[in-house]
Amino acid sequence: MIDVLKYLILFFLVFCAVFVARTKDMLSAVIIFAAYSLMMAILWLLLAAPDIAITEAAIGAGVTTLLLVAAVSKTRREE
Amino acid sequence: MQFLGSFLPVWIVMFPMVMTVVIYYVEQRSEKMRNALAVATSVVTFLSVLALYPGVMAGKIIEFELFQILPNLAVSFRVDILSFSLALLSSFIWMLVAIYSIDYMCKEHGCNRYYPVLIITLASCMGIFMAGDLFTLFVFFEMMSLISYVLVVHEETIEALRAGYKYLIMTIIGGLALFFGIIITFELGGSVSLSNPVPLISEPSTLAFFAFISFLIGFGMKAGMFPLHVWLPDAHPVAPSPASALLSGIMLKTGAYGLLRVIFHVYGIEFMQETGWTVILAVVAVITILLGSAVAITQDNLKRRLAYSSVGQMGYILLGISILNERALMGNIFHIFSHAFMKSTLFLAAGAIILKTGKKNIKDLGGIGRQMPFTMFAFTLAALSMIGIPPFNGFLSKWTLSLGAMDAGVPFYVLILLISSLLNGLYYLPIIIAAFFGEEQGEGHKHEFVKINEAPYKMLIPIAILAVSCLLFGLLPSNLPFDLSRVAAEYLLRGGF
Amino acid sequence: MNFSQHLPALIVVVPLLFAFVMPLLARWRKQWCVPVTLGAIIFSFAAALQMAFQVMSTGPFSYYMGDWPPPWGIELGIDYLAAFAALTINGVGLLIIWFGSKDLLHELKPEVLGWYYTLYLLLMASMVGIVITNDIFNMFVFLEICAIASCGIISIKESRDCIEAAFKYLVLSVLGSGAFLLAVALLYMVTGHLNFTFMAEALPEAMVLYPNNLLVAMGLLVVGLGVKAALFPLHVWLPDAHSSAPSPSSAVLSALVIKVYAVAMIRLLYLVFPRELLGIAPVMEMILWMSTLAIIIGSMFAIVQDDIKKMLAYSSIAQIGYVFLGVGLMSESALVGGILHIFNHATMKSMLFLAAGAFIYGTGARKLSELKGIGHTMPIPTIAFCIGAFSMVGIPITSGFISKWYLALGALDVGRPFFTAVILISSLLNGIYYLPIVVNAFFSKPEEAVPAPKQLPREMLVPLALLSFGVILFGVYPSLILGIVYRAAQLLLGL
Amino acid sequence: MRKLLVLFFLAVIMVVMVATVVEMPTIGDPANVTNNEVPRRYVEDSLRETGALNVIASILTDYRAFDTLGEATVLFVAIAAVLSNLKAH
Amino acid sequence: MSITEIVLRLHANSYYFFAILLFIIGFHTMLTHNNLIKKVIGMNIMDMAIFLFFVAIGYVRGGRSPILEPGVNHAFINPLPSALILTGIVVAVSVTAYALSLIIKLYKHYGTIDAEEIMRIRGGGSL
Amino acid sequence: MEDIIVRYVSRFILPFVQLYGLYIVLHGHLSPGGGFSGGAIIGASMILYALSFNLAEGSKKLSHDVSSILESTGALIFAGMGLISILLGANFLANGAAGFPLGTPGNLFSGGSIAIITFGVGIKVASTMATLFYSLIEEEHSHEHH
Repeated sequence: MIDVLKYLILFFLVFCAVFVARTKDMLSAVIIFAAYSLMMAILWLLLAAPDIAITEAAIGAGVTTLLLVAAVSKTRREE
Repeated sequence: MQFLGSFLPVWIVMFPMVMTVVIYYVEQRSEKMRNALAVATSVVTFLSVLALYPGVMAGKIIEFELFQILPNLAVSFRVDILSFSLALLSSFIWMLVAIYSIDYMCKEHGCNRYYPVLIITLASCMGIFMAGDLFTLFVFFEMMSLISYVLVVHEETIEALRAGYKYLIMTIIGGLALFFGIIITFELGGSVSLSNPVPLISEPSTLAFFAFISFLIGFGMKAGMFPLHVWLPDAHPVAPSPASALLSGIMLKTGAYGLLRVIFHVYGIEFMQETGWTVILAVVAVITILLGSAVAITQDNLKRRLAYSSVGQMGYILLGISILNERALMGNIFHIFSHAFMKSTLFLAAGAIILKTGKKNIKDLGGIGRQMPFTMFAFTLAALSMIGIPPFNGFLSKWTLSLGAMDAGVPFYVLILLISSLLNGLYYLPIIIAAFFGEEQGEGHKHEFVKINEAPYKMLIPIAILAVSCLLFGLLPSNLPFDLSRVAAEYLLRGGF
Repeated sequence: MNFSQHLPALIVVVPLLFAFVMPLLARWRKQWCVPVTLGAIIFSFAAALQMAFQVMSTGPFSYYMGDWPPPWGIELGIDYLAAFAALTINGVGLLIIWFGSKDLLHELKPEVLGWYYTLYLLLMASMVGIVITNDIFNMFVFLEICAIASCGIISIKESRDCIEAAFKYLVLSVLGSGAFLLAVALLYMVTGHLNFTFMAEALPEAMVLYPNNLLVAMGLLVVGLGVKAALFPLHVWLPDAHSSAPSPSSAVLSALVIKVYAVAMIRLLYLVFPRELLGIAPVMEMILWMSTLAIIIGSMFAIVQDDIKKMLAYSSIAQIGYVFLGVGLMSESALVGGILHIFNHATMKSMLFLAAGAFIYGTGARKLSELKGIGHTMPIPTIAFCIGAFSMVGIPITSGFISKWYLALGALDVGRPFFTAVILISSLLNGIYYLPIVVNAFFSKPEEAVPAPKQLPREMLVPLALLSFGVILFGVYPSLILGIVYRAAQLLLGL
Repeated sequence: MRKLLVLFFLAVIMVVMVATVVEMPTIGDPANVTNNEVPRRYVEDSLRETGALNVIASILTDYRAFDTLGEATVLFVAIAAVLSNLKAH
Repeated sequence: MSITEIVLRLHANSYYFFAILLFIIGFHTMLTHNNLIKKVIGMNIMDMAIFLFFVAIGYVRGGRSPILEPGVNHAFINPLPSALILTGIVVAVSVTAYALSLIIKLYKHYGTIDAEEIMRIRGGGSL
Repeated sequence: MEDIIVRYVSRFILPFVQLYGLYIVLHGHLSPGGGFSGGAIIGASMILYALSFNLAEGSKKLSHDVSSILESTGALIFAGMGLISILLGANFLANGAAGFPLGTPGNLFSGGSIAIITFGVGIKVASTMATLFYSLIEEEHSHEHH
């Protein structure tokens, strides 16, 4: 069960990573990246590391995403 | 007294260096003072070298280690008979050139640069001759080469800068080759000291051969050896005449001196005879002689012709080194003396002509002998000596060299010397004949009475002294340079101890 | 309480502390910025000096952060190399920022000056941290501080080239850090330790079990640090970054920052990896050839440059090659030469960049062709430039000669005269691009009349004079630092 | 062309890394070399030695506090770099 | 080693394998994309992959997160990698923030965030 | 971002978010989380405040002076604790060895310097995150080039 969840998340991560590269809209790329970060946080919970999971959720998915959004809003949205 | 004696080499090197700084500061106040100081420095240096005479003639070797830079690598001084001979010669000619410069340079720009450079070059030259190890020799060699760059480009014309650039690049190549040679010597021998009782490298190996080639390139570059002489005919003509005299008369000899040191101290005479590496030197020396003499004929610029003549004459010296027997060495060292006297005379005379008439090309020199009889007379003496006509010192050195070649069983070298003498005649005699018997150039002067228009006496006296020495050292069978050469040759063949 | 026992920590922390205070000072007490910066670096310099004496008299020592012994806590290890590098960093860094205190006034906007000093102090602290830490993850943290701070002192200048160069530098630095972190992970996985000493103990066993891991880690380390140190094919960021930055930044980047990465690599390769592994893996051979290419190609590129700072930057690529040549040859003399060259190049290159900065300050000229006749109008910087140039070429009695001597000797020691020849050829190439500048400065006249240059303030002349004096002093009397360098090389080689 | 080259380069890295991954110690195996005296002391003694329940907090702010100081400094340096960059232009 | 064995090893080390895969994808994004913000995202993906790799090293089967309860004994995971990665995350966000500020400035100066266009405007070189 | 609902919800929810962040910071030594995660949560909440109201007001809440004081203070607390350890006779950044009271495990006031350092880090991270975001977004006001 845990194995299935693990692979699900791992494949989702790869999927996100590939889609970030493929999408033309910067804002969606940033959103996909946020999803990637959140999934990573969940993966780390699976690995029994809640401290980094919280930090990743707050910093990786939260602050980094906000910063990226800020940067996109200051520049162009299309690639 | 003992200490004083061993400190003297350091003094001889350091004194001009310190005086350079003094001159640099004095010259902002007074030009007279500057000139006087420059001359005084060279005179004091000459006298200090002379003070070494009793000790050195008694067979003593003065050694002094100043300080160690790296383990087994020190700045040290060492005076033996060979060092003494060359130091004496250089400081003497330097003194005359310094006197000559006073009047010659007064019309030139940038004297404030010229005099300090002149004096510090003297210091580095003394350093080369009195170096106690190859490293010190290398340091002063680089110093002299780089500083004399300033002398070469003194005029700051386009061609001077171009020649200077060539000179600089060649100097660096030479310096790096020397570095390579020295570091291999250090690696194989563990030291680069010249006072080692046995030669530093004892076994032939590829690395040792590389080192030999590097030394040949490094010192040969300075000596104007055949494929590396290219800078010389460009650099000597563009420099001011007193500087050309020093470049040709003294600084070329440092290359020959270095080769002597390398052959006798680094490899040793048996080593050289066994491996036969000197053949390389002999081949390039022969090419250098023939090439220098032949190309000189085609040159029209007077100083350029003299420069090519220097290339040829350095070939004699290199040939003498390659033969490796006593009489050849003696002739070779004596030729260092002779050539210094002759070539300085010629360049200084050429300088006087350029200063008074502004004529640089030989085709314009017709009748100059009537206008400047004294200068041209000195020129003639030196030129005849150059050709090798008997009572002059040029004859004596060539004669001794030929005897050495015969001793070594290579009469071929004698033939080369003869051919070269012939070529020398071909390019010197026309100048002399044109100067005394030729028609003066230019329309207006054709029938006028020629006014004697000699250079100032401060320039004439050095020329005279040098010209007379050419004659004197050829006439007297036992004179100081000849004795020194003999003792030095014996000393070197004994293994340098 | 023995104060001097805490120096290894304080040498890093004191600049950090002052860096933390600096933004406040810049806001409310502007005039204190410079003295505080200088004071902090002087303190670090004194501490480094004291540490160097200590290490020379009593041997290497270590400092346990938070009183936790090594495998658990972070250990700062002061060995000969670390003390030597810390001394170099603080000594040269002090002179550079002293010069910068005036030069920056005209290169930067006044409102960012405080930030410059902050970044500079952080940079100094992180560089010292990199060289003295004995913990590989701690080194990573300092590497990151160093990377951002060194990009920061480039992008602080108001010019779009600077931003572009800083971005390029940042991206490649991050790649390098990523590779480094991955290497840390791989090493930690098979050794279970982060401390150098403990890793070195665990590695022989790990080498039998997981050889691939170690080889990959080693490759990643060399690439990761090589990118930051601008080892040859990874140098693409350097010319832009070093030439567009403000002059003091160029000086500190070229003279110190890339060297620090080299020191880090030396420490990791020699202290952590077992001899046998260095033996099988062709890493040393790889470094050797990369550095050879760096030496030759860097010099070749430098020859064709027209911008003086760009030329100096390309020359740095060649010079870092010398350091790595010493690392790769693995003989005592060569390593001495390489380590010595870290110091010598730091002094020479900072002097050259500062002299170039002085020319730009005085005349605004950056092109080599505009520097004709500068020797008459700005004598002191030109003479300093000359001495630096001679030292670069390796003329005796300058310090550049000494390091070349050792490198050449080291190449002969291991029986590879080819590399001696490489060193000599590169000296020639150095001569080809340095000497014309010197010659033009003194013997050429400018094509058109130029206005008289601005007079340099004393704060700019004194560091230049001190650095030139240093180059000569360490060329004539290298024993001053040779002792510690020798010990460092012997320790690293396990002699 | 350049893209192909990059792909090739990355493929090479991937193959090398996968070969390494196959050899690596198994994830989660308690016998792994990483589970040595270092984490043991952290887990067993940190309560006594630092008084914190959260072992990671005790590592971060006590055993390896210097790293964390470095981390705070990274944030500081980022602020300094960003602000100086934004103000300069 | 047969294919099955390799697959089994990869299954056992699946975190490592995927971490490497993500690393390569991030690296690829960073190298081939001209859009600078994409580069930054790629950089983050790459960093996260390394963090995943690191965290996986610290995992112990059946281990719990290292929050102690006085008097209770469990098997815990290795806390060291977690502590290290916390540092790593903060480093990554700092670098990202700085890179983004540079991008905003580049956009202001060049009017684009496309690396090739910037190169064209500057004339020569490569990013 | 002028949506009234967003504003209203934000006004209602933000204090809780900030309180949560503060909790995580203060309980860093007792439960998962710590200075970094808690600080980041507080920072994110300040960013959200700015987004849901407007930037001028957000900046007013955290002026440049205040943010730089906060940052320096946070970092100085950390380094200062290290120096205090030295003054207490231990090595830099020592905790128990320097004689900080470790307290009863499980208590809020336990762990010696850990809590103080975590608090310093929290301040630092929160203000840094907010400042980074503000300064990136603020660009607009000072420059109107493109």
